[in-house]
Amino acid sequence: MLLLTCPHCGIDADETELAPGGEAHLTRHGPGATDDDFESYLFLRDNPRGVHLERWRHANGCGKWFIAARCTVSLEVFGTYPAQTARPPQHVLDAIEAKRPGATRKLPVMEGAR
Amino acid sequence: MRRYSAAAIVREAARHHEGWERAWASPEPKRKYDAIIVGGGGHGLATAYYLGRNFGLTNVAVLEKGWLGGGNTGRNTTIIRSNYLQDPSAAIYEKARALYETMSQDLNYNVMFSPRGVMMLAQTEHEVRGYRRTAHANALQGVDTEFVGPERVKELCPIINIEGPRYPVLGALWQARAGTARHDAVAWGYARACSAMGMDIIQKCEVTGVRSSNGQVMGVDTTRGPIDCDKLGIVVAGHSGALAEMAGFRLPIESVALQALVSEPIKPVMDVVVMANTVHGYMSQSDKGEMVIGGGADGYNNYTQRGSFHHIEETVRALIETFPIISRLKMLRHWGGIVDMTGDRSPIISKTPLGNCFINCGWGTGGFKAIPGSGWAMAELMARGGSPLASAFTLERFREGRFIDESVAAGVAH
Amino acid sequence: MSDATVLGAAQAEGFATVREVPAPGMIALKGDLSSPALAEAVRAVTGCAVPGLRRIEAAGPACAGWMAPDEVLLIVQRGDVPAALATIAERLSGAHHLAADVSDMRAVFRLEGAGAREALAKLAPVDLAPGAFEPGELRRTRLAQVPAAFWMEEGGITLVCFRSVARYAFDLLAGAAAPGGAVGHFA
Amino acid sequence: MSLRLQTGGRLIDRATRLKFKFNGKGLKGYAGDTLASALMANGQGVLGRSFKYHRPRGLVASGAEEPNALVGLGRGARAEPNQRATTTELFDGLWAESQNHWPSLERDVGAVNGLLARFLPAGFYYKTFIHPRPAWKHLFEPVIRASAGLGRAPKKPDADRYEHFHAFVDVLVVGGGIAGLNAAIEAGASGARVLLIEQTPHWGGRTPVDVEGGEARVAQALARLREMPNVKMRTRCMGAGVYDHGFVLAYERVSDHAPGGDAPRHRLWKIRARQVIAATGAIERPLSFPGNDVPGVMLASAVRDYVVNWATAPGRRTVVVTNNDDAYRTALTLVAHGLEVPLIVDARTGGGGALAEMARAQGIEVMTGGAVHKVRGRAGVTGVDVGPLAEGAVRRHVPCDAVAMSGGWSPVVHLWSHCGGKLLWADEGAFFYPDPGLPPKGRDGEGFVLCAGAANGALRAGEAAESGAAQGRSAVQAAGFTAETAEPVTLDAPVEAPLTPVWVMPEEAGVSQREKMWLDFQNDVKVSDVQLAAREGFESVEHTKRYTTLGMATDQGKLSNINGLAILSQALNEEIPRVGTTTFRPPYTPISLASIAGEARGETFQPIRRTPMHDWHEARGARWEPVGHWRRPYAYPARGESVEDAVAREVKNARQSLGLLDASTLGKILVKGPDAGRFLDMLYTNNMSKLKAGRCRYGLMCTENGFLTDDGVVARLSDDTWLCHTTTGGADRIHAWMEDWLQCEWWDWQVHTLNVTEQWGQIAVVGPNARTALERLGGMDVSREALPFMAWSEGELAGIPARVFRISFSGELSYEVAVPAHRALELWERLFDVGADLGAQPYGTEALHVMRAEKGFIMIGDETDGTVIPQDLGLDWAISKKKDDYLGKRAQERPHMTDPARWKLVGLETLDGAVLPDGAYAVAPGRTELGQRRMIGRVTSTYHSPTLGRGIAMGLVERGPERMGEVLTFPGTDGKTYRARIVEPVFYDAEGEKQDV
Repeated sequence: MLLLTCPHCGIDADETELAPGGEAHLTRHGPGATDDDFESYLFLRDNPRGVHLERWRHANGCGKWFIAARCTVSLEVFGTYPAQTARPPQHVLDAIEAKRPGATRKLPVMEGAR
Repeated sequence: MRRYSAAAIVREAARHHEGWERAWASPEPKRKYDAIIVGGGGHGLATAYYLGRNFGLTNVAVLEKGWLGGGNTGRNTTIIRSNYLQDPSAAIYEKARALYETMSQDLNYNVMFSPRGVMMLAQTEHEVRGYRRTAHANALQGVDTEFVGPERVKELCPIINIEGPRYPVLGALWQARAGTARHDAVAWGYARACSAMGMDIIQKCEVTGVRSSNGQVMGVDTTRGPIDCDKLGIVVAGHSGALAEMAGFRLPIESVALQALVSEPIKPVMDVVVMANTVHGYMSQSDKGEMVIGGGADGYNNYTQRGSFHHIEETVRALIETFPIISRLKMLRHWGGIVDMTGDRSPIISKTPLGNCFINCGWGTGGFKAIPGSGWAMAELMARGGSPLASAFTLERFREGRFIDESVAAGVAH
Repeated sequence: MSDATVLGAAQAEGFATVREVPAPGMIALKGDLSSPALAEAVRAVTGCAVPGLRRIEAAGPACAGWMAPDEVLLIVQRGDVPAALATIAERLSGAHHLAADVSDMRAVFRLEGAGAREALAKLAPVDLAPGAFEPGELRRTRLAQVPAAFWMEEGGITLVCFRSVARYAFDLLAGAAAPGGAVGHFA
Repeated sequence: MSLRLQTGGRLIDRATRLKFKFNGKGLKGYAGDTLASALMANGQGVLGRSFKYHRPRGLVASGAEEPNALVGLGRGARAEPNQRATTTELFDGLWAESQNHWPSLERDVGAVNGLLARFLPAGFYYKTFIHPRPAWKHLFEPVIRASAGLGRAPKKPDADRYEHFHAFVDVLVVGGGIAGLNAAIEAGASGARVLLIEQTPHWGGRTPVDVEGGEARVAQALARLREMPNVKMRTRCMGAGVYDHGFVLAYERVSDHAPGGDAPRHRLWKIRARQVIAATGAIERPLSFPGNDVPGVMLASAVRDYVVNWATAPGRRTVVVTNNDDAYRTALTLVAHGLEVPLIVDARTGGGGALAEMARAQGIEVMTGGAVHKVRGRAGVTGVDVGPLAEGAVRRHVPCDAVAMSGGWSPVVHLWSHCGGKLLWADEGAFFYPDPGLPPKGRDGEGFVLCAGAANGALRAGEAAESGAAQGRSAVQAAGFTAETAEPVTLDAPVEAPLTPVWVMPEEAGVSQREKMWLDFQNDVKVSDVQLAAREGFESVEHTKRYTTLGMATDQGKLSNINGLAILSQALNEEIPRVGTTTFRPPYTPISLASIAGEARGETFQPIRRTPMHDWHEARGARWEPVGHWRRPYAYPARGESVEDAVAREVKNARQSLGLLDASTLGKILVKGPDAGRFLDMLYTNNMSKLKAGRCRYGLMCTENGFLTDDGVVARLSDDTWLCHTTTGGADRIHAWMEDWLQCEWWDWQVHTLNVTEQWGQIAVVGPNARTALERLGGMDVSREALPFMAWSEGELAGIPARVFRISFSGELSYEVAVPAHRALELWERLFDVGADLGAQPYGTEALHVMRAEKGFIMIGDETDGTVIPQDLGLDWAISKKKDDYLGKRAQERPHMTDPARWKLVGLETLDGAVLPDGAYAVAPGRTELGQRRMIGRVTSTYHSPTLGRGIAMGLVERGPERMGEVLTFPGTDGKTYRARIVEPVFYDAEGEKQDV
């Protein structure tokens, strides 16, 4: 039962207040996009055993979307931040590196893979 | 392989059962095999079995990083049904169901397939329409199902609360020849049969890398050394992403936790399997007497084999509403497994960008019931390069928008 | 019922008291909470300052509660809503905002008595212990299976939920406060 | 023969006698008894039958670990199977029956399995019952099912109520023994919020029984804790499970001991704790000697519990057999209470320490290096044959009526392990204990569980007390407080000599003896079964567990797991820690399903969403249709009228005079801002930015995957504000979808959205008389000129502020009137007043569906199913060609989406006017490569049209629109074959004259 801090209202929200939204920082590909880009945008997922940047909505709360940096193996949370950003803020990247050296380089958003 | 039978047991009893041999051998890995199957779960072992049985390919190794059947094969709620809506699904699940019917005899191992019947309750007008549609489709797909009325539902499962109060039962999609089987026995039975064909079942052997040269697979690196192979089959469910990464391609897959629970054993109260999808719960009673209950899947990526408790809560409340008499029974144990979910919630049985490397994954919440059909199709794909049963379950379908979406029927894919 | 209750002021007695009370005038105001214009509008309508994070400000019967980083809930007399909306429109003309009368959207309940905190703690995943939850905070969360918001005032807890689930919410609260159910954890 | 002692019993109140019934027999006990102690006091040795062999079973333990004494408790609406007698507090009028036997506990036909035992070894069922095939389902399995299972399920619905409670603490201490009490004292001293829970009704754990003056120390600790307002204490509350991020489930049995009152029966605590201290003690292990399952053979610690706590004993002459010092306490206790101990069999050649000396001083004979070779007796112990442990034959027979055994102790590490805590093996004590280096980790990646006392391997009373205090201080520090101390209590106990692990007794036992050494008493798993599993290659401990069912009984192996593991590792020549344990899964002991559901039952099982007119519908006998959590009237059958007839009547009435529909459930979302038009153009396939203020437009929404997901009428309220109507089921989903895009993709766009669905009650006023009715209400001008088709306006009707939308989903002259929800019922009723002579009648969702089908309007969820794109439905007219992007556009360009062979919407007309079956498929000759019939289309909506007097249907057909007039074949599941012609999907008023008047 996850407990995530909503960066918008500061509440340590019980999982039952939240709605999960899948992998974060996907780049939307619309008309004109190649088949590769479009497939990758809609379907291909990082699904790492390790650090995952994922979207959550404080659905039974302030209603805002945020992003959590979480380990999918230990469920450790390295930080949360508002969804209104193209990249994770530095303090979250630092927190990840502190606990999982080298992990941030593997993040698709940092590779600029998508 | 010494055959199992009542007579054999009587014979061994005289020796206090000290004469039984190993169910399957556990040899050291050879340097090379014609085919390697990564993953010693039901799907992997079935693939190996049908490679041998249907194609005479027996220089095969099954590599398992833990213990046989230790993944979802040994963690599911053992439901076997084929009342799917979409043609490719109906075909492969029906193939599997049919193979389950004769599995005990084929393997000379009692997997306790019990065609006790599976019933999917329709509790809204929408579900009624959905299941009527499925019944029509099944009739044309050669899957024997029928839409039955509330009276028949009550007859088949007297402990159901037909009147509601919340969602009166308006009918059900009934598949009489669906049922359950003993999950561990399926893995053990296949392993024993594979071993008898001379295949190597190798446990505690984790694959750490996939070796290839100019686009063709050459072999794998493992915790027990490198092993060469001509063909590689990846059948590792929730861990497919990691293996695919080693083989150099990505998958439309996310791994999440799915939970289940059992009650304490009680004397028989229900003979059929009941799924109530409006309220999200399904239940059957094992031969041991436990009520076997399936819970929902988490919405977030997870590799812990522990789910979130609120899914247990949602399922249990739904089932108490449907079966009021279970209210005072007790939960004995609950657990989780890691399931691999694809973009359309249907499986992948496909070639991969790497030559002679094949993948079978994405069974999500519905894998156990498919095991023999999945193994049959995967074996054919690996041996022949193509299989009618697998032809729709390609990796390419996502790019082309050619989905196999079962959620469109009122049914969920458990 | 045009008397602004949904359940006709239903009431239940237990180790806490649950009452439905008439819904006051309510206005949802979305916009830039940091803008002076919005602060003026809120002040003009409620007499309150713009509430800080998760706070609710009161000035007599009027209140202003923090709902989200870009939304406040303004509580006024029902009769004052049209005028209030006009005032807001005027003060925020030109500024990107949304203001709407939502007076009929919700049911309002009061939990009173020594057991109020405990009754609510059976239904909401919130730390309701004295000291952890006190007057001045507005908490949006869930009440069992539906969204709800609540705050403390006049020695009780005021709770709002959507009107369509008023009966469900009342039954939940009445059950949670039923005689014999006192927990004694906050005592 | 078990008995009650004349004096003593620290937990019973001899002044308060209680009556209860067991298997129909009226028996007596005392307040403070457990059902187990009361049965023992009444000389009831056999309490049940084992699972597989149906062997007689008696008490083994005194607490939660009891595998045998399971009873059916209570009757009717308060019946509960499989309740442990040892954890059931006796109350007056308690009714219990033993389980798993027929016809009676004493004479059980199932016991024949026991005689056949040698033919039923572990996993025998995998090797037989294979032929003939049908026999498994029809012959073997039914027999197995009938003899398996334990108790009987209740027949009546549950009469009790249940609830949850959310608690947040800095430190949760699980276990009220001396370690837990000290942990709470030290944690409390720092001012942290502490919750201390204990599964039994009593504090102190083993201390009052095992430690000289222990009761006083416990009282001292309790007194200290009661001075701390920040420490909350709760008995009858078990730590059931530890989950991720500090979530803990605790199971409080609020009124099991006093049923029938107004208190809830169980309360499930959902606790968030910064730190958890598991002071859950240890469980004594049985010894594996032949006949160790005979009733009267018990754990040594349990025997002294019964004597000290309840003044009951399993017998007058008790042989004690042990591999450690602790069991000597039992001997001393028995003798001190005037009971006989003819012999202590100590497996250790060196014998014991101080306690052993005390026993000898009492004149008790001690046999060192000894073993029990056989227990005599069937339904009760009559004696034991004893001899050397190592090698050699039986030396002598010792008559006795009870055996107290001790194989050492295993820390209760369940809570530590639930969430991933790892274990270490201690050779000296032969047990697993928590590895402090690998604790379960919380959301900050740091450990959040500590074990204290015996649970941490500190088995001696003195160490346990210290360990508790120390862990209490560690926990508060980890929780961010500065540790203080508040004089935790101390205990001293005699030094004990080390234990010698003994897994098989005697060591040289032959196979026929090993076939009589029970590991799992409930599931009948014996030493020989585990050895068989190993022999057959089930080398993983998980395999062995599953193959033999060891540890899978209701006690989840609390007594059997370590013993079984030891046997397995011996068979594999592996060290125990290398073989490893099975996974510990919650709950610690079984918890009621009802407690998990909590308040979510009956009326509060799920929310029902009600419209402002709900009660009116109810009063008119509406038949309800659930749509999501909403309830909508499906139809309003009059008394004696069938639902079908009611629907036909409602349709005709709406078409001919005046129909009223409660449309309040339709979603209503405000979208406002400088970028609102641009936003809606992305959201809808249509061009909404070009919509004029005052006008309405029917819009379509697709997912990014291209599929149609929702539809509804959009009204432009003003220059920068739109009102988007969604389907009933769509309101919350679509609003969340809008916010998703605004917050996560286009956060720089200036748009606000607000879901105002419930602010409004909405009424569809439909039919030729609709305008007259509205005009009679008085207020705004609803004439064709003032309010043309697809326009909307704002004003008052009957003095109620209203928005009126000139839209039609029925094809008739139609207005949708939205008013503030509190006044919707008022307007609804006024409409029936003024409409009385206009034929005003309500209509439900089914009439709505029929009318829209007659008009060929699609319905989300019928024509769409998540795989259908607007182009399939001939809705290209609603897809703006001017826009270079909208959600779903790119997806709709994929090859499969543009395939001309896609199934497309058409009308279907049966040749004979019959109604096509719902969901029927059209077939073409031939079969697919999968051997299935070729399907070329399907029915999506099908109704009897009261207006046209025949069946009408819509369907999706391969290249449908190109095949107008073609006749298709639909095989029904009713054995009939239906034939229908492909026609245009509009069956009624194709020109749309009626709606535009």
